[in-house]
Amino acid sequence: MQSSLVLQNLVSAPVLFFFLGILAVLLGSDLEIPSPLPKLFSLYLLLAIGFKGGLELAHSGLGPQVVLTIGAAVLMSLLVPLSSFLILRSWLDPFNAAAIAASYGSISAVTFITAESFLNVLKIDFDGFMVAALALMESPAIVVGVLLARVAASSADTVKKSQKGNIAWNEILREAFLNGSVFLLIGSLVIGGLVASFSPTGLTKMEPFTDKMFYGALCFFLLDMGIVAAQRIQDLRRAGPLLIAFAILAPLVHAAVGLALSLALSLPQGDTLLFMVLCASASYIAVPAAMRMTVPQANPSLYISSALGVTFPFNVVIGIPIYMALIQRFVPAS
Amino acid sequence: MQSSLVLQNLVSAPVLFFFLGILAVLLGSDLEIPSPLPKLFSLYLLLAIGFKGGLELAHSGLGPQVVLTIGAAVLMSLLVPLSSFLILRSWLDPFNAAAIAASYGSISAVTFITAESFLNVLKIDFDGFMVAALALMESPAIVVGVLLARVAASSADTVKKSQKGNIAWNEILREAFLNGSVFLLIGSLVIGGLVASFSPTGLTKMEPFTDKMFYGALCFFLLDMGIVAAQRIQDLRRAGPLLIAFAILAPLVHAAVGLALSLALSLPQGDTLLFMVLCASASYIAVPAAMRMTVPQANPSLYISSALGVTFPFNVVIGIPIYMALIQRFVPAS
Amino acid sequence: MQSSLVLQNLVSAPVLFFFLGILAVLLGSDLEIPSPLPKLFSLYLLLAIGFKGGLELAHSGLGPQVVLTIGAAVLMSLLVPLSSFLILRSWLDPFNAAAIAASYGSISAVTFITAESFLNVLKIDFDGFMVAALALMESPAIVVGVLLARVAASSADTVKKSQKGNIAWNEILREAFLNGSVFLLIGSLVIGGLVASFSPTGLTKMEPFTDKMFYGALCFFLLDMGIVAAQRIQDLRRAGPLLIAFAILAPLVHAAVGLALSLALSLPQGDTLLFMVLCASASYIAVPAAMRMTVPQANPSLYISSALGVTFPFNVVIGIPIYMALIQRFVPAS
Amino acid sequence: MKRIDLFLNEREANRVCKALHKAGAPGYSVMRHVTGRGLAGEISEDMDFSGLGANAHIVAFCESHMVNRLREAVKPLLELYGGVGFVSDAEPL
Amino acid sequence: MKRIDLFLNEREANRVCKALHKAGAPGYSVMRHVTGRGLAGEISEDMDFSGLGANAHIVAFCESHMVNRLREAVKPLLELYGGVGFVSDAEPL
Amino acid sequence: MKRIDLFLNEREANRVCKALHKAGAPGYSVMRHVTGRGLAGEISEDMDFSGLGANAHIVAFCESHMVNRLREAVKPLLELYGGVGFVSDAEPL
Ligand SMILES: Nc1ncnc2c1ncn2[C@@H]1O[C@H](COP(=O)(O)O)[C@@H](O)[C@H]1O
Ligand SMILES: Nc1ncnc2c1ncn2[C@@H]1O[C@H](COP(=O)(O)O)[C@@H](O)[C@H]1O
Ligand SMILES: Nc1ncnc2c1ncn2[C@@H]1O[C@H](COP(=O)(O)O)[C@@H](O)[C@H]1O
Ligand code: NA
Ligand code: NA
Ligand code: NA
Repeated sequence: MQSSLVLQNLVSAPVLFFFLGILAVLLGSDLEIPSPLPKLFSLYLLLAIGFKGGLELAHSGLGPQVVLTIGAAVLMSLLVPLSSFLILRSWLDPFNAAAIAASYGSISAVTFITAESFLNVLKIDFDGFMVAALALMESPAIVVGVLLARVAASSADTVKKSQKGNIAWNEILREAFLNGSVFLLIGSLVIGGLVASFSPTGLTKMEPFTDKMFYGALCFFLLDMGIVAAQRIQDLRRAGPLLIAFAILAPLVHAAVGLALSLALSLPQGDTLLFMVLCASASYIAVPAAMRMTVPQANPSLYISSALGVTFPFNVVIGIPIYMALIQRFVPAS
Repeated sequence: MQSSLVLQNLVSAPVLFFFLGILAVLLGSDLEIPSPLPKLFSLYLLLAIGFKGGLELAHSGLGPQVVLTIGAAVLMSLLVPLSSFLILRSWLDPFNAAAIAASYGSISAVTFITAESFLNVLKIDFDGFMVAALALMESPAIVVGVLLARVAASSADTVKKSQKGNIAWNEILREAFLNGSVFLLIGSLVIGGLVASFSPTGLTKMEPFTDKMFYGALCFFLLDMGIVAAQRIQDLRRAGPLLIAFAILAPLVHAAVGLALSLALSLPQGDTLLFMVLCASASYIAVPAAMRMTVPQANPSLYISSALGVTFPFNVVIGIPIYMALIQRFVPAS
Repeated sequence: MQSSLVLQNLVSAPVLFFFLGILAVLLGSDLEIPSPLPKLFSLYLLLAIGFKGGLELAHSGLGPQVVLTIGAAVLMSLLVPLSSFLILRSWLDPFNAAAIAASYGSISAVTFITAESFLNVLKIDFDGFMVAALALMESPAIVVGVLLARVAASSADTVKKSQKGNIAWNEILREAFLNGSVFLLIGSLVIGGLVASFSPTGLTKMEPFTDKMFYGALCFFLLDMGIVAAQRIQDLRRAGPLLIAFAILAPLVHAAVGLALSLALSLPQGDTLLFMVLCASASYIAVPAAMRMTVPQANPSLYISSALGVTFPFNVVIGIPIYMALIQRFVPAS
Repeated sequence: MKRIDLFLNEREANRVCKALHKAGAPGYSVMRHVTGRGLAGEISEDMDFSGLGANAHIVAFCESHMVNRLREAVKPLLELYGGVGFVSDAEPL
Repeated sequence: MKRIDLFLNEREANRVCKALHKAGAPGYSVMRHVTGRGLAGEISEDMDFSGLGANAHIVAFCESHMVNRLREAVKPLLELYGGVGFVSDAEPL
Repeated sequence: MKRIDLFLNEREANRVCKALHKAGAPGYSVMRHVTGRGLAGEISEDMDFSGLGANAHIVAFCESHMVNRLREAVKPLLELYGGVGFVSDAEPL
């Protein structure tokens, strides 16, 4: 069962284009998607996923199941950075530990989308409100990450007094909630909800853009993510074996916790996979951009290469089908 | 009636994304659509709108109604700069007055498109040949603007003799007719007409690109226009209250004149709205690019911020539904 | 017959947008598609054409007809550079002769796509495996080109000893097989085949992206190619009349050889046109990028302006309909 | 040898390059998409979609005796359209 | 007159520009999308899609006596976030 | 301290950077998408879609005694592929 799921995932177009990008780097091809084209795809994916999530949220409404699920997701985005920080602190300084912890508390929208595509192929339903969970997991993880860095730093007295109170709450909250990608995702979610509620004719006119193009654009973006992830591999040497181990074990552990929570919430199979993927994935879009400004003492190559160079490929290639295999074992098909 | 139209406009996806862009700037988000992505959308919108206009023009033919309407539009693009210039001269130097006047004589394609989307939502028909009117209003306004600057400058004797005859007709005409966006719009119009007449199979193959993607691409572009318009707001302080008042009153007055002309031409409701919007809108694509070269003495922040920072949001957000409310009062539904 | 085919080609949207680009330059318009937008379209076209070719190859399988046709194509990509080199050597130094020869041995994907569109308009079928032929003609031509430059250079003793063995096989093969555009095309072909074989639901989800958008994106790209080709025209003066004559005669001769081979292989009309176009077209994407690195002594403006400034417009505008007219004469309609 | 650095609006860059070439500059390099601040206030890439663009940075290395001629070629354009220019010492590598 | 060249991450460029302006710089120019290598290793445009960006190159020409003030404005930011700065001689064109 | 400015085709920029690094340059910065004119005529961004690109501008600041080693590392590449280089004086900020 499990191996057939892995295989089915491996031959899907998005995953194959991801491999093509990796291969390009490994073989030394000069294939590149020049900047800012990857940004175009990343903006597009966030806009489309937010819009679709918003309209489905408008349809499903905010029932108790929805609120509980979103609440559980936000809880995970607070707990994961804390537990990760405690583990990472055993060999990393507080700044790097906090930045990496924030990354794992937050989510990877592309991993989420790839899981959705996987569910589509398996013809398993999932609920649109899961996108709301996705959107609401980014900011808390960033806030926790920055606070951990501050607290640990001031107690460790490694920084000069003058630097301590330097960056205001004001800035932390801006990076957490107004970070371009977080803002676009939440904004599109709200717009999708408003349009679905008040101007339904607008939905069919958006559909070719937000729906039809989606899968192809995802392939294109994953081609670039393959290139970028592979280029990060050489950074991994600097990261060291402990961080690499963390980057593989963390998603497994967080996915297991996510499974337990999903069972407690009796989520259906599709939503369970998405919930597990939210817990298991690590952010390499919003969090790096936020950490660079708020925890400049942390080394970007560490938090980027673990999240993007290890955890992301792991989840996209093997994680998703493994989680699905577990789900088929524990969650009854509806 | 009018307030429900305003509301219906406010909850449409394009306008909501425009607001999202404004909000991003006001809240201090770092959301940006990096250059040259906005150019991609602006080129796309011009190509698509021109192509669709051309094919509809080919279907409708150049009957007397079509010719008269286009003639009235061109007339407005000659008169509006003249009257605007006379008003603006009361507090501005000839260069700035001429550049702003050219902008208000010309049109904003995005405002036009937003009005089309609004008509679609209201399920009110409109004629494709209105795009031809749009395309033909840019150049005359630019020519008049440059000539006004020249004449006023030489009579005011504020420039050195040597500079007077400096820039040839040659250059004015190039900026007026060969400006990239004007050229692409007119070229696509002609191509749409040729393909519709001689190679109809080509139409269905273009349709997914020029038609289906259109609404979504408009949303994306308006997100960026929201960002850019909001960034112009701080320029407004320099512009002064008189110019801000002009930027709000001019569209209302020009729309009213447009309504009168439409009634005289007995245009149906949809075409009347488009005609009013053509008169009411001000150019922030073709005209700034042309004025920068031909009237370098004018301050770009004045003509850009009035057209893009005030008149554009005004038209898109409140102007269009107000014009529609007037139309429903004066123009019989067909 | 022939003149009606020429006309039918001239009024197709892609060719008209190509003209629009040329016209923009000739008239002095400032229309430009800023970098890297053309790259977006070129990556997209390669990805889409490869993907579609791969899935059709998966459907048709690798029968003897397919293998023979591809073999004939690869043969042409080896022979054309050799014969071209011999001719070009009569007035050019070995480096420039070799680089131009490589260009004519290789192919132009956009010319191929334009021929496909032309067949679509004429409602003539063609086989998807022709894309495999396209993909496999680039690398051999590059290898032959580089080897010719090396051999000729060392026998002519025009280079210092130290430079001779300087660039390893390693690099030649990388430029030939791992050049970004070659790699993306072949990779997408393989992915298309894998998805078609193992994950057919993925096909319908890719279709709006790879299929529906294709024609419009081709128009956009050809608009830019028109601009670029026209800008090359002034380089032609430096190229001299002999090279211009070569750039017009070579496609005709190579197309004729292609026609003979197609007859021998008894290819149907559609495949024959594509085969002729593969032989007749010259590369201006993969080959220049490869020659710049491997034969730096050659002058890029010579090989780019002959392939892109002369042969490409010739094929797209008159070549394709002429070849079709010949085919209608010699190849029975199926 | 001297190095000339010019900063001006992208839209005029072509004109200035042509003027440099005509005045005999042995070469020049142009960087576009330059933002900045000067007498005319802040310049961003916002209006790039309209063809107006941001600033361009033009660098030209030339023999010291050429500086006067290049200055004469370029100054009137900078005065008409705005923009600034600087000179410094340099040597060929 | 002096020329100041700064290289630092794009994400901090705005802050540095504001600091220059506040410290009285008569103008500055910013080139983004700069890649390179320094103490922090290689910087590419890979992460541009995330908003992290590559480096920015900021150039400011100013009177020689201003250099100290601009240095004081900019140095703390370079120390906190990383980045390098250089000064050389220049003249107005 | 010295400043080295190199202008060459984008496609060779990586090689030159590697050569600089190997020769011991403490750092460098690369600006791509540079257009210009030199002995090889005008270079535009036209062919960017093909991977050929326009020019790159590489800047490296180094101790004066390093200039010779960097020159030796870079000159052969400039001679093979084309491109120009200049040196001038600079100080750390
Ligand atoms: N002191 C300066 N240092 C560096 N760049 C400058 C300086 N002054 C002006 N610039 C650049 O030149 C452009 C035009 O300057 P201006 O004409 O003074 O507005 C500005 O937008 C800046 O990019
Ligand atoms: N010696 C140098 N010459 C030119 N650019 C440099 C030099 N050192 C550092 N840089 C640039 O400054 C950036 C930041 O440097 P660093 O903070 O040392 O990593 C690098 O990524 C380079 O772009
Ligand atoms: N004198 C110069 N000043 C500034 N840039 C130059 C100069 N000469 C050449 N370049 C740049 O170096 C590139 C290559 O020069 P070349 O190899 O002489 O064609 C040109 O395309 C320009 O971008
Ligand atoms: Na997570
Ligand atoms: Na108007
Ligand atoms: Na060929």
